[in-house]
Amino acid sequence: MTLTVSGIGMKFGGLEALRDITFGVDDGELVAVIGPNGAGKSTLINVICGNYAPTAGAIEFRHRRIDALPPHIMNPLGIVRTFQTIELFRELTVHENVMAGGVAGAKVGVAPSLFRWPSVSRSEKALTRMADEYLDLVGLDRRRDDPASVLSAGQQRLLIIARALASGADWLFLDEPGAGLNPVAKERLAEVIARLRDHGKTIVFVEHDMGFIGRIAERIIVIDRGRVIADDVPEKIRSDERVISAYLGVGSASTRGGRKTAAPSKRKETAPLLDIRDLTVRYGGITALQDTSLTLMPGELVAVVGANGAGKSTLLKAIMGEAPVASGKIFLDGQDATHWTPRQFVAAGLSMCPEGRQLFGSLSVIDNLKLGRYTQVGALERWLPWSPRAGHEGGDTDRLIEEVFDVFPLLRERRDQLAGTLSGGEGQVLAIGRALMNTPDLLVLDEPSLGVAPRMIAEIFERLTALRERGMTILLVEQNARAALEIADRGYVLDSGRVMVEGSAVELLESESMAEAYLGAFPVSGETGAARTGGTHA
Amino acid sequence: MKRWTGLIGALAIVVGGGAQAQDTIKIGSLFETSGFLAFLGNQGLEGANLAVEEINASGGIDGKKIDLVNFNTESDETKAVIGVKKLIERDKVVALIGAMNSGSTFSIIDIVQRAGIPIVSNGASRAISTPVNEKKWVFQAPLTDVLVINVLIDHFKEKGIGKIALNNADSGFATSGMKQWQRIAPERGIDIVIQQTYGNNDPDMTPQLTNIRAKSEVQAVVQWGTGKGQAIVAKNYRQLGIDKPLYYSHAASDPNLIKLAGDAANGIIFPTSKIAVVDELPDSDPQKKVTANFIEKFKAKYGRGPATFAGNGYDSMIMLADAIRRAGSTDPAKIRDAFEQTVDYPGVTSVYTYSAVDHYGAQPEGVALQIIEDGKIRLYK
Amino acid sequence: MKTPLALVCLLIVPFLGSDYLTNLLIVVMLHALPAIGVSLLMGYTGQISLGHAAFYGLGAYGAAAFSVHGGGDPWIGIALATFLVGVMSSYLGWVIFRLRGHYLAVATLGFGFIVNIAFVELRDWTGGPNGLPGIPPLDIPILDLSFHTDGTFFYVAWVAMILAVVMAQNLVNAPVGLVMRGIAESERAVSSLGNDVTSLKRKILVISAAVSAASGGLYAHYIGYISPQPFAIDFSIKLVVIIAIGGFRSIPGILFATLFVTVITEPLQELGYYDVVVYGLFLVVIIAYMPQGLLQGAYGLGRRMLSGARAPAGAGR
Amino acid sequence: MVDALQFLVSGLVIGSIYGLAGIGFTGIYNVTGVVNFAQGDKAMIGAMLAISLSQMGLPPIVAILLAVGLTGAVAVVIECFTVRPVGNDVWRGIIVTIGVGIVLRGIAVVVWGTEARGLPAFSGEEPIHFLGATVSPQSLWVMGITAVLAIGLALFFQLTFIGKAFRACAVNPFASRIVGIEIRTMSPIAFAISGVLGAIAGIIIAPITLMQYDTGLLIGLKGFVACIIGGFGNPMGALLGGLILGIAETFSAGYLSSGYKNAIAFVLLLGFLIFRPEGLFREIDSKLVKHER
Repeated sequence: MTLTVSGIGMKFGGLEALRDITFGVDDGELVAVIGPNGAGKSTLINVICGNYAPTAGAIEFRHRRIDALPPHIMNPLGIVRTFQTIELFRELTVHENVMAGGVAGAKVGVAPSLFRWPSVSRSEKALTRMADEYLDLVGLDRRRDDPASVLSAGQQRLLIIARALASGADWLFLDEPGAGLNPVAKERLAEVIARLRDHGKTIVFVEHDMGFIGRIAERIIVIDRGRVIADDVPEKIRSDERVISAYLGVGSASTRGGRKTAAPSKRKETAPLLDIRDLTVRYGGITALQDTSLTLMPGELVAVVGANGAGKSTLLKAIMGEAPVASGKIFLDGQDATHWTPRQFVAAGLSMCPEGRQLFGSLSVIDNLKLGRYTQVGALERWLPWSPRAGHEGGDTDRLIEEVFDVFPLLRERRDQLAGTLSGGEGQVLAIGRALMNTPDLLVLDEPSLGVAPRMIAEIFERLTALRERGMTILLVEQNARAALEIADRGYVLDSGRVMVEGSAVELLESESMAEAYLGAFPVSGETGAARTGGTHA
Repeated sequence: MKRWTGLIGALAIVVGGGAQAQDTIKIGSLFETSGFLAFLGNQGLEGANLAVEEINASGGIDGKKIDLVNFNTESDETKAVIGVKKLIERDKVVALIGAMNSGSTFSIIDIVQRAGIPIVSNGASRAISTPVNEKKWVFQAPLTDVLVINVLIDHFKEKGIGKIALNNADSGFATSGMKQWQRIAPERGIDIVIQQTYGNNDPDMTPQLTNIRAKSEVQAVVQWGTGKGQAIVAKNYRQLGIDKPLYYSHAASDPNLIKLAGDAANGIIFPTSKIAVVDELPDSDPQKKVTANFIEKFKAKYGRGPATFAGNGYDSMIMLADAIRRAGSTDPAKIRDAFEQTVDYPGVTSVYTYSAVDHYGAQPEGVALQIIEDGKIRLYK
Repeated sequence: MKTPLALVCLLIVPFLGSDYLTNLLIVVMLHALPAIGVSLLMGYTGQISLGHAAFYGLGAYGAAAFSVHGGGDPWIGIALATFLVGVMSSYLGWVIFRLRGHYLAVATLGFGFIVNIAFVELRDWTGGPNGLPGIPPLDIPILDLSFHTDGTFFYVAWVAMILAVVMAQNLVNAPVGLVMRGIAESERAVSSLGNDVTSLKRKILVISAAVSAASGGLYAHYIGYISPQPFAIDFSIKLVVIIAIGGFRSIPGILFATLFVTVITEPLQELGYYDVVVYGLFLVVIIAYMPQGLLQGAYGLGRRMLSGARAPAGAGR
Repeated sequence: MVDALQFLVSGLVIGSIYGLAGIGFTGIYNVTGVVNFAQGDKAMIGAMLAISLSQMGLPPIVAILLAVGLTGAVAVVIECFTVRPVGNDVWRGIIVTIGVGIVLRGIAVVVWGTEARGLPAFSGEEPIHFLGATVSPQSLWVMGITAVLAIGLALFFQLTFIGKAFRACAVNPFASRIVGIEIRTMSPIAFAISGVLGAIAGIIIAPITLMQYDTGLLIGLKGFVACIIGGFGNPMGALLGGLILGIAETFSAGYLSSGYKNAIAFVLLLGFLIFRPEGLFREIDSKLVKHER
């Protein structure tokens, strides 16, 4: 093995992002690293490429320990990476971006450059030629002299690959090279990666799009909760039980029971609380959401499921006024809320539990809860160090806090602890509690199971069921599709920015199309059906 | 390309446009009307303008009116260099006055020396005009630190004070004063027991004064500084309850000192020109008439009383005009020679006598010890 | 294309017979050097500096001390001072480039203050606040050249400026220049491509400091007298104003801006302190509303206004 | 011993001045992440306004309140026209506030000239003796008001909704938006508060330090150093940082060369920036210090 990763662990404060990661990669391999959101994939790349020094274990590359080396030393050894966030040199032209990639390798120093020694001109010529070659390779030769910032997202992704190649390293670590790309661009990307492979490059890439991975990867390493849970050829991975659980999640018996007894909602009688019509959202050139429609009746619990990058988070951003809506409408309780600010949504009774919890880490639990009430508090009360309405009926912050404590007793014990010191599950509970402080009509949760221990997931979902029974309308976005659908009334399956299927939760749970949205796009035709069946029956 | 040549062209036109009519005598001044010494420069310029008005009202010099062109040096040395070149070349001035800032003056000495234009500097550091053989074209009008230090030491001798403490700011003026004290005091048998420095912009000087207070053998404290710093020292001095007599430099004639320090200023003794105590002067004093006249006209023109620095600008201008009259020519070299022959000229700031070996002019008899009593400056007796 | 021609045209200035104009342009050219230095560091490499006056001052004091106290040849003094400032700034870079953003800005500011306080306090070497007079003018005895006058010193300043412009242009146009601009945008991308970012920043700082120091040395021998005041924090900020007006990443723009700032304050200073207000307003307006610099900002503004007349407002959104 | 005590007392007074200047930074920094380099100049403007208004014959307390209010308003104007267009660009934020400082100083010269001005001390000049050390009554005002403001501001951040919202913006802007806190409306409030704090600082120190157009610059810088020592964004930290700085200065002025006293501040500044950039009391701020390689 040219690269051996043995026993790597990475801790950030109390958080263990990676534990005991062990695998190896040989020259010329094309390896995909997959795993649900928050599994530790990017951290792994950061550790291998020298952006972080691991807290345990060792990495060897070409028989040399590299686990404490900074990135600029890695590169001459043959390792280069790209970033999820692209990190383009936006002020340079396309061609200059690629040239910039080769500067370190060309060893043109600062001092010779000042005097433009012949070596500088020589290397400049060489770099120009090399950059042209690589642009040709990734198919950007026609955009050579354009400013890099005007390229489409897909072209930018290709450009940073060309730039990485120009550094001369032959091991490429690509962090989500396909993120945000449309199918056509992804096709191009797949072609380019295949071409690089033919040129003898070794490629390790992190991806979410299973179809994409299935098409090009020769080997897949699956990471979940900081551990390698599978490492095999795509055919095997696709039917690996642990992988499927990691992606689709595991249903919890208790919530399943709860759902069955849940009273049917009164949705038929009233107008929808949330009504999204033909919503399209674009970031720059990327269409993140396309003509998506969704309705939510009062009292319903609706789940939106789909793989990473399907557009779930964008949908939620749009209903918090945080996404650039290109077309379509959002109605909240009959009002046109398409261009509202987050504050307007919150004031209108919508509460958001964002992905990754987004707590105020250096504030106490109780302060986090209080801030959940921010928009409902009068101007006077905001400026006073005590609540002037203490003891009054209704709208009283302290009473609401007690109510949240009743729902989540563990928060009461931790009331004065700083939110940043809570565990993942406790933090998620706090995020939900904070959202409840707004006494919302509509509670929106984004990936509440992410980074949460299974026992806590079960408890959180149980609480959500209880809230629904008390008449709260809930929109639940989940990667853990099974758990979500088990407590939901209805569900929507998103894929590549569109609603692929919608229906009652029971229907969806049985349906094959859901699994397809996650894993089904492995183009291993013929076997696909069997694989799917095997996948969905947990 | 266009903008460059355009700019150069525009500049050339500006430069070429300085054609002068011969019925005026152009004199350049380098007072700083902005920057950190603007409060000095503004007054100097006011005094100089008053003098010009007075001279022109009485018919000018041989029928020619004086045209004073000021260049604001912004208390900045690079600007002073630009300014002096502009005045000499574009405005074709025949003589220069000004720059209150010693630094600004230092930076232009070489230029006036080379150009052969006499300058009457208002900077107070004696190094400006010494050694005279290298500074042929440079004269000084203010009281120099050497002069007032000697006056103070005369006074100490009289009072039997032999041990003093010196507290000074870190400004150019104060540092120069400190150096002169350290040179002159031992020569004349005065022992500087302790010397302390404070920052010009410091908000509090009690640490320095506490150290001075600790030296019980000190008989008098000498404070050398300018601006608000010396007001803060006065306040801190009283606050610490130091009961030794407090002497200030000639910069204490700044009327703002009394305003800022209030009661704490009472009892400060300082040597300076007689402008503030003109009413108390005996009629025999040669400066009495000229000073009273100056104060009256200044008040009439500007609606408030003048400070020493205004008198300084005024003196420079009057003496320069006198030298031009005596030279009977606007030839800079002749003006220089005539200026060097100024003898016993009673000015507002001092009585001036210049010579080939003395370009700082001011004489000890122009200096009077004064004391602040009840918020007023009185002649010290 | 146009700028080189304009720079060559400058050579006729001393023949226009105006010491004033010559002198003004000497000051502009001497100030252009540290401005170019700041531009390399701040504009191209994205590392803020509020302390460049210190390098300029160290160059001036170093060169002056060498010839005044040591009686050495001024040229050697300038070279030595430049070299030592370069070495020192390399160590400084090792320390300060652990910081970024506000902290880097304030660290450079603090460095500038400390150096200026040293100029005031090291009286034996610097003359303290009263400055160091008697700095000899430059000459080349072998060729019987002396640069006592503005007309002759002009060419020294001109050559220095041309050298700085050419070297700066070489640097930013060389492949390394691409990486410099990369650092300003994404340090981690640059690092992953095999560049030692800290080392590169330090090298740019060394160049930037050295060019400032060289200019300071020339300034000292030109004026013949130095004091701490021209090397105070105000000058550091003036350099930032200059590169802001010049557009941060444009050597010709910075030459123009240096001229502009020096010339614009000339008529304004007659007004007393209004010049400072105007100067500050320039800075605020450019930074807040014209992030591309004054020239491009004004150009863009004009174009927007013109196109705004044609298209209804908001149509471009 | 008496000398040391006097140095300590003087250090506490000066330290309070620096701390007071420092806490003005914390409000703005907490919300917007902007370090306002014009903070010291706001103190100068506040003091100058108070002096002018009281010279116009207004009763002192009215003059002071009016000056404080006006300075707060000026701060809001500054926020709207300079800081807001810049957004969260650190680099331009620094330069734009430097520019604002230049403009404020320039305006001060145009309006008030370059001469120093003073306010009468609030309760006379009769020094108070304490174990051989003396303080002026105004120093007690400074220390008292500084302590009250620092504690008050700390309580404000701890106890009120709006104060918590300020901290929330600093900790997690995205989450702040999610709960309905708009930085757009918080930022002018923060500037107003810091303007008011600055003006109060300028007014109560004016009888001691006296005020002229450029006094704010150095005091603002020292306040900034106090913040670095105490940890940015923490009013109590700024106060303690100021006290440390003040005592360091007076002791070095008293026992070492007094000329280098000003260098002490900047040596402390560089030392803290390099060896303990998070200050004494605060968790490290990842935006400002390099973590990754």
